[in-house]
Amino acid sequence: MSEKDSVEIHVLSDPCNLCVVRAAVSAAADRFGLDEPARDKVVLAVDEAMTNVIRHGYKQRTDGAIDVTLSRVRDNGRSGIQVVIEDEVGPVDVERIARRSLDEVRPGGLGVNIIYESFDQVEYSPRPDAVGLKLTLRKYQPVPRAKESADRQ
Amino acid sequence: MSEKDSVEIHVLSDPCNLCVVRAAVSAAADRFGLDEPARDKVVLAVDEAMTNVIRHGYKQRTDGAIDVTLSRVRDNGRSGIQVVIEDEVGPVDVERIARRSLDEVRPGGLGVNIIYESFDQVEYSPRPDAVGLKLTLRKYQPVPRAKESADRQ
Amino acid sequence: MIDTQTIADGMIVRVKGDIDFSRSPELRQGLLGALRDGLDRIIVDLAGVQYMDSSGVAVLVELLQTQRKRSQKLVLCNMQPKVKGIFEIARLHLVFTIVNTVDAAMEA
Amino acid sequence: MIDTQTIADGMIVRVKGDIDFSRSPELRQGLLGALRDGLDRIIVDLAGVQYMDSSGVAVLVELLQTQRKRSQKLVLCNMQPKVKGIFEIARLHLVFTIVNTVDAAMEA
Ligand SMILES: Nc1ncnc2c1ncn2[C@@H]1O[C@H](COP(=O)(O)OP(=O)(O)O)[C@@H](O)[C@H]1O
Ligand SMILES: Nc1ncnc2c1ncn2[C@@H]1O[C@H](COP(=O)(O)OP(=O)(O)O)[C@@H](O)[C@H]1O
Repeated sequence: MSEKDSVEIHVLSDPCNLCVVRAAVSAAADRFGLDEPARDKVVLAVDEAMTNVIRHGYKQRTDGAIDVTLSRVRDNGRSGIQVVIEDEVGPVDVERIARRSLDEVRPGGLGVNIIYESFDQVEYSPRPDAVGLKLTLRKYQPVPRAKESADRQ
Repeated sequence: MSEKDSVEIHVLSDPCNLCVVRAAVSAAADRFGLDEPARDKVVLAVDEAMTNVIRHGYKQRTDGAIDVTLSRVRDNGRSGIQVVIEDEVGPVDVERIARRSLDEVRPGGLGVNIIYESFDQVEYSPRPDAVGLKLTLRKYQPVPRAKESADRQ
Repeated sequence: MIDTQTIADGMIVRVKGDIDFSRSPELRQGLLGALRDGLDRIIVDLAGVQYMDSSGVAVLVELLQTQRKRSQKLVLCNMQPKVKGIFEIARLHLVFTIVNTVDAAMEA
Repeated sequence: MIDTQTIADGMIVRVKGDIDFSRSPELRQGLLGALRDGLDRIIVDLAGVQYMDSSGVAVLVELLQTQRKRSQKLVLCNMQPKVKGIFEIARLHLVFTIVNTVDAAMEA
């Protein structure tokens, strides 16, 4: 752990742990400068990503390891949050993780869409030695267009 | 990590991490059945215990490791939360960690009092090989005296 | 997690608590288990739901599809702001009938 | 973190945000730095403080002691429930003058 304001969370793949991770993510996003709408998106998308690890990665086994690391990132003076979610499900084919079109109304297939809609950067990658999946998510606080809207008045 | 609903949190000893740990502790305590007054006490006391690790253990160094493990405990049918806080400050003399009397009004000296007032069980112990301090805290949801108060009406 | 109440042309289902993947299976069982022919109108009152993820939304989509297949109605009401958020991301706010109050849901 | 406003016999200090050990040093600097002789009444308005730990309480105790040494007053007002909790555990709710509103603090 390199950054002094990073937080690492280890849980098992039981859905009952989702609420604790959501609370931690929300508090970290707040500290890293995200406003409430941005925080809500980040919290929902992390929930979706963890749920996918539980459902698709661990096939609903509740004893798999999930590591969530929260840290601050910066980009062009904007502050943001990076969330890294790592599992130990073994080899994964990241090509198969894809968004479906939202035009069709059917249950399921929303999670990956929500993740891409909510975060500015989304990267699925296999972990070294085929240990499992690593998902890296970054979201920056949108710059308030205070100047622009002031100009318009 | 043995229990499927345990949550392990690793942070460095920077006070800016307190808020994230508080949020996680509050959500875990909620899930383990503690009502709001009990949760508030637990959150405050964990904050105090971590602050003590930062101030007295790491002498305000911000790069020391702190591990917080949250898990469910049960006692006589009551559900509760166990919080274990571990540091790597080296040898500690747990005898020196003591409550002061609250009769005297002066700044400081409240933390350990709050920890003992808030939790049902408090145990300070040295970690093996003098790695640091281990603090084990347990708090159970007080049994509602529903029957008794109903009888009184 | 859910309370049901019979009304003239169907029923009102009141859902309580955050709905994530730890609770959506139970919600699914409760909601789909309560279904039967002749429930012309199911009103799902979401006043008590502050948070819902896509696993909860999937249950409601399934319920909608079942009702539609039977030419029966599903109306959602009292949707809280954060829950509205996920319906919007999923572009489902235009697919569901969503109204503010239970009273409006009776007429929808 | 703090806003100050001058009043006839002293000043009002409005504190904002949760006060834990990440912010209490700044609070201490702000509060003690604003101190001077002749501030017969300092009112600390805690309406914006939802949470405080003992490091924040310690700052207020220090402020109380300084004011008392100068025979000047410190009044706390608009204390939120969770903050009241720590004052009670520390048995300091009887030591401080704590009133509900800024208006009451002017008269206390
Ligand atoms: N963590 C993951 N591990 C493996 N496969 C995944 C993961 N996340 C998503 N997928 C794949 O991507 C598909 C789309 O996921 P999603 O949009 O969340 O919808 P759903 O989970 O309802 O199928 C899943 O069906 C699955 O095949
Ligand atoms: N984690 C710790 N490591 C080492 N010493 C501690 C720790 N926690 C408490 N102590 C000792 O116990 C004393 C009382 O702590 P506390 O009641 O929190 O008041 P304060 O921190 O204001 O002194 C401290 O002054 C310190 O000597």
